[in-house]
Amino acid sequence: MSEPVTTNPFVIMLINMTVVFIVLIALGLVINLIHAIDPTKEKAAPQKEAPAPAPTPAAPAPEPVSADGVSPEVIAVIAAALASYGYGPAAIRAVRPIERDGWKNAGRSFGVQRTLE
Amino acid sequence: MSEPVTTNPFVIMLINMTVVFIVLIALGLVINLIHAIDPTKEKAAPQKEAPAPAPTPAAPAPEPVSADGVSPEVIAVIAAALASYGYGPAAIRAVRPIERDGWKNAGRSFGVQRTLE
Amino acid sequence: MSEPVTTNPFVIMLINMTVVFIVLIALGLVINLIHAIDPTKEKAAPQKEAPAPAPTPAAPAPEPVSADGVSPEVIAVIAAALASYGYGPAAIRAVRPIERDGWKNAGRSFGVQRTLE
Amino acid sequence: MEIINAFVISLQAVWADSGFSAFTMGNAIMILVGLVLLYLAIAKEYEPLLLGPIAFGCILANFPRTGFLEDPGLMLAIHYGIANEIFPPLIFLGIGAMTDFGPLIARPSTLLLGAAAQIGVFVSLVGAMMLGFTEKEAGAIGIIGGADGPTAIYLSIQMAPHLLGAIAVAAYSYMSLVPLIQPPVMKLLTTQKEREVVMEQMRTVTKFERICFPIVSAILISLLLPPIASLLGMLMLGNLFRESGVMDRLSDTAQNSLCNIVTIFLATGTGMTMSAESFLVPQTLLIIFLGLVAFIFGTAGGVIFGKIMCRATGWKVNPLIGSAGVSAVPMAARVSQVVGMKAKPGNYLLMHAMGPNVAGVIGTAVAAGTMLAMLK
Amino acid sequence: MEIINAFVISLQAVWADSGFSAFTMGNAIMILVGLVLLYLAIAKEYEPLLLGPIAFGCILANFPRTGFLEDPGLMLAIHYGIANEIFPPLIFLGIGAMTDFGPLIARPSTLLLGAAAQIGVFVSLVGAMMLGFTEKEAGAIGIIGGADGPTAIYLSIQMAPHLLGAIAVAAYSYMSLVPLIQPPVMKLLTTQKEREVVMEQMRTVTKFERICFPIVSAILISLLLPPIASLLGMLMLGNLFRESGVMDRLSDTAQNSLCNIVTIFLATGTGMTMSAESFLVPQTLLIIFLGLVAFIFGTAGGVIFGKIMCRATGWKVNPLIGSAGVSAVPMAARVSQVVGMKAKPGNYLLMHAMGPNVAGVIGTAVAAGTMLAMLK
Amino acid sequence: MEIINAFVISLQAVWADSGFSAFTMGNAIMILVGLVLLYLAIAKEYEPLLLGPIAFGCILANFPRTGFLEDPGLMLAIHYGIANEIFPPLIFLGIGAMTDFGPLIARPSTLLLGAAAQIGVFVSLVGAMMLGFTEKEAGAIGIIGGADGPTAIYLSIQMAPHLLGAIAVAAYSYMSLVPLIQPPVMKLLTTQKEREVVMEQMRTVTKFERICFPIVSAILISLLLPPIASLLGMLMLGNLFRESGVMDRLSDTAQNSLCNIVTIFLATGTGMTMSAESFLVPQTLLIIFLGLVAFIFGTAGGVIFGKIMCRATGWKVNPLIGSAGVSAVPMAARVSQVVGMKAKPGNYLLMHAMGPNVAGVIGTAVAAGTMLAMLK
Ligand code: NA
Ligand code: NA
Ligand code: NA
Repeated sequence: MSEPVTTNPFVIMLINMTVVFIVLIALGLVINLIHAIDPTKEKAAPQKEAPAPAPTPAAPAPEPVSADGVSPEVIAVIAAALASYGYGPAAIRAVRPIERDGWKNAGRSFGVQRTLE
Repeated sequence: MSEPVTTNPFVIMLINMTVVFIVLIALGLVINLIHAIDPTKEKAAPQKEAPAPAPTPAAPAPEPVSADGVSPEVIAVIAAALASYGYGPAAIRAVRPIERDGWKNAGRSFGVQRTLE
Repeated sequence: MSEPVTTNPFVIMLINMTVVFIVLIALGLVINLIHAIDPTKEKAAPQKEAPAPAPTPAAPAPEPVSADGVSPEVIAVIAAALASYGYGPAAIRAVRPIERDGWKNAGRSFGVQRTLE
Repeated sequence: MEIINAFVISLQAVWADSGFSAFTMGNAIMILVGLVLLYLAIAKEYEPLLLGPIAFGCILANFPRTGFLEDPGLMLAIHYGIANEIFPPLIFLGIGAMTDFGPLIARPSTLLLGAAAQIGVFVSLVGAMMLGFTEKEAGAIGIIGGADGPTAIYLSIQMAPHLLGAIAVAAYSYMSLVPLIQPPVMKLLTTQKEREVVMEQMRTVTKFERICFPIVSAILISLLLPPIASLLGMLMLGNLFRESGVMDRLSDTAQNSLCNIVTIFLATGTGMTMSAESFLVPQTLLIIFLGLVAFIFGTAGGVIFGKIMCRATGWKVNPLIGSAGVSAVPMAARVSQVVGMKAKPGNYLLMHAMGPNVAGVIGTAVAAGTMLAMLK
Repeated sequence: MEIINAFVISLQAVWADSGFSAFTMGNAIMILVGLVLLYLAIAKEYEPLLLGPIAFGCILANFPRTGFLEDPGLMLAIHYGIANEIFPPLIFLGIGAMTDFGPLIARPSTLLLGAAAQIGVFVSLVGAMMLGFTEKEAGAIGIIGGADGPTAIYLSIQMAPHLLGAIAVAAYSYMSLVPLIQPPVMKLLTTQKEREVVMEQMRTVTKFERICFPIVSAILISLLLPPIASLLGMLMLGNLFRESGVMDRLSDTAQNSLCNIVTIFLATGTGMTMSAESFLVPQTLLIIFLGLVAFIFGTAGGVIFGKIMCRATGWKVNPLIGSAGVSAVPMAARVSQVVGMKAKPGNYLLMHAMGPNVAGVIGTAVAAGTMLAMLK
Repeated sequence: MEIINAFVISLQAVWADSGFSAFTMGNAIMILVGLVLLYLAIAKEYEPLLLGPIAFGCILANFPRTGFLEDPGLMLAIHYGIANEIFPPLIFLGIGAMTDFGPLIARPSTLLLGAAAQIGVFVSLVGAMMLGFTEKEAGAIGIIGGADGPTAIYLSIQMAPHLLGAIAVAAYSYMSLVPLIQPPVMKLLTTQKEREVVMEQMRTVTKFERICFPIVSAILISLLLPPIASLLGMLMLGNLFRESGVMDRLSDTAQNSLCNIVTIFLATGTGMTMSAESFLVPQTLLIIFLGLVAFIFGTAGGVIFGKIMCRATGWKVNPLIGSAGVSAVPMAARVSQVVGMKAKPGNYLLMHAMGPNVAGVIGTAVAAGTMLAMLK
């Protein structure tokens, strides 16, 4: 836009905020759409019911001390967030179901070198 | 070659394959030459004889699980390859003979910082 | 200086060495100045007296073998240097006094991700 | 005799060519500014990874006669990377690889809080325009309220490069002050009852959703706002590295070695734009003031929208999570958590606040894109 | 009233400047192509480290009005690195540091298998020329059969940059499909008796040989074929880092942080060349077809030459290791191993197949050099 | 018939375009030089991390017709980084992050030893001028005596780029030979009594001092000598990363991934400047000779000044620590330690010698700055 329509600050503010809301609402709709078409969600649904009777959110676990100073808190946050979704340590593993046949597994473990060829 | 001699695809194929073979054969000759002049090969020769009575190749060892996903298979391949050369775990160490005097050793352990001066 | 004042090598040497000495002496003065204004030095002073009766410098500790080849010697040097300043392992910790309130600590542990926002 | 003469003349020449002979009061003050910023970075731990090199760069920039910005060399190469917006998208690649968008995906309504908190950006823009800044300058100043360093730098380079230093310093300083700035605003705008609202657990987020999200949002936002396609694209590429589960090597590099290398260059180079002429002007004080205004209004915007959502959902949303919409990940979310805990011990808001918190990163990028589309 | 007017006009202007208003059917199809490639990369694990960023780059390239290739910025900087062949030699530095040439040194005759497998490259070149591609285009297409991504990219940039995207996608896709493509060809061309050949142990390789090899082969091949001196030189420098035993720091960096950083740039930048105009043409389908032809003929060439060597050596060479000559390290060697094991359990061919496998990397680089010398 | 004809002509053309047909005796000799340097780097472990890639770069540079310095590509990009002094300050960033200036801060008088050892630089400069080199060339040659690779490369690029290869090779070779060159000089110039001096413990250095030192010395030296502001600035920025305690991520990256990446480029690129025309000249032998002179006189200068300090302090300084002033950190300090131990077992000089050792790094940078200010 080489020539702005208005130089009134309040109009600029209004227009910009409107665009921000429109874009983020559109994004929200898209997230709902992804959830709606998600072919993997059925398995997770019953898991969600189960922990409902215990609505108290998990207490924050003692924070792990990370020697290199890299984001121990972030790890805790993620763990806590996962815990609140109804995942226990065992359930977390299930997030990335391993359903590969032998070949794909082989490919995966060979991946590092192979992929750079 | 700004002006190709021929545009006949089959001639191009023939010439290119010939060059590829010539270059790789030359490389093979050079490898043999390196082997011939190798001043360190005597020590290894008797070792090669020893495992001959047991021609069954070493069974592949259980693959180490590498947490970071970086080429556990490759490590296994290298280990297996070494095993097939007649190296046991002890022999592998001998590949890089440590024959340094005190100063050089000192230099080596100091190497990291020193070499960047 | 587009046109050098002199082309006499010895005069060049003399002038250059003089400048080098002037600059490094100035740096030395600045180091002394830093020491003079150092608001944290009182705590360390008595510690310096204590080890005086034992002027024998600490014997070099057995050098730790570092598998990755990264400067084990340098670590030893630093440790030895610290030891010679009168620090034991316990004293070393005191070099960086931890005097933060809860918020700052929180900020620190969150630092990695936060600082890149 | 000749030798002594040559000797004296040479020493005089070295002195005449030294930085001291061209040293200005402006240089001295800027070096002091650099030292104060270093103090804040190291002793007060204000965003040390960024403010540290920025401060050092500021000091370096104020040595006369170094030729940093004229002669070829490392400093000119870094400057080139700054002037051409090469570094901020690479930082966003790393941030994407570090960010867990799960809480946002689980409760997309928190995107509204991330949008509402951008009001700080635009209030500050209005204020800047009324104080006499041009529209472009006002936009760059306003983005301080977004609490997103790379976005602020990206926008400033394009809209007001002469203000880059002041804007970056203000943005990173206030980000460190989030735990001081936000709680009073949050308490002022909420009732005890609101602060005590307990939120229910979020739903499970599948791997499918986590993988689709970065792809789809990159497409949607880049199409809507092409000026931020490289920023958003890299953020979402980094997040895809993280969530795909098959690109861990790239995710690790994006978060660590690449991110750290670029941080050194970005921060030092940003500091090196802080010349006396561009920084020691009255506008700098206004920028710092407007930055504070932006943070306060952003916090207020998030909290007030949180109150609306609280009512709209039948007291299922705690308005305190709205303040996290300014981003400053994860500091602002932690502030929500701490204020919530004070109102009702055991009310664990952290993971609920992470939704608006990461939404705020996207929201600020969108706000920057909007301004680039409208004002540039 | 005026406000509403300005408001509506502004929103229209933002929309008019958005990507949607310039969105073409070509863009839509290319974004779909990118999504399909992402699916292959993530769900099917087809070379995810490369195909993932390529696919994402393809999507990015098809957002209108981003100005990626016109305005200065990260994307233009990456494009510069692509257009000037800066990245492939750096990837080869890392590959060199990862590669164990020991099996090749122990049995140099396997170089012949690595040479024979290049027949796929040239069969594909012939096919491409007969289908109407120019000589340069045909050479770039043929190199898909080399199963070496960086070499394919290096050659394509110089001989047919408009085909880069299609060639890279075909090369990496077929590399992932090696376990599906090769076994039928291998079984068809060999007898049960041949497949059961047990190979004897390889001789010991000394450290002296391991160190001399990269030096001498860099000298020999660079002198014979100057156009690939930077590619071969970096491969062998990386291998020297690995084998010297005194440059482990550099070897580690070449394999990890540097290699990963360059991979991100190379792959994303390759994807960003995939514009609708250059990719959505009938030739793309032909390229994909010719790539498959190249893989099949390369496999066949290796196996048939393996049969010759089998006879020539008095049944001391199992022809199945010939197929590994297409490179795709170490996938193809593993295919040899698996097919061999099926023919005779306990017949462990993996280390024997590593010789032709790494020879195939050199062979493809040599083939690229020959074509650059003859056709460019 | 036609096919055979085309075949023969094509093979002849490939040969005519190969490097062999343009190979000169100079190329052959330089490749031999590269092989000798590789031998020294790998078998003798002379600074392998630097001399290894330098040697390989030297070999690469002497392949005819590669077009490395004419055609765009990785090699030209590396060359650009060399020609514009981009890499040495980045190496200094890493060195700063690796260096403990504590011993220097504890005993600032050791700065004088670091200054005195620079006499080798200027004796070599005088010698070079008397042997017919220009002033700039002589300055670049003299800096070999500083035993600081990056500083030598930085100065040579600016003062005598055609001598870069010879100077870098001489500098790194002699650095490796410090344990052979220094002890005879040290023993010759000291008495048994002097060598037996036991030094008292150094005082405590506070964190405050450690943090102030890099900041203040960057300011002081950059103002006095602007031509080395980028070198000194990066050294001290790296040291601040190390000492601040709040920038460990950046310190780690500066020491490791960034430093290693830049080392690969710097060393390979330095080697690639070693063309036959610039290296195979009589001056190269003179440079190697003058480098040895510089090391010997630098050692002597440090030791003699150490004797002066010994007397001035009432036998509280062991003159053997003076030789460490040539830098070559920490080799030279270790030499002081070993010679001291031989004179009196249990006399642990290492930490005392670290002061002049790190002072020598600063001293050489200052000497380079002085020469750039006076001679350039
Ligand atoms: Na934000
Ligand atoms: Na190949
Ligand atoms: Na020195």
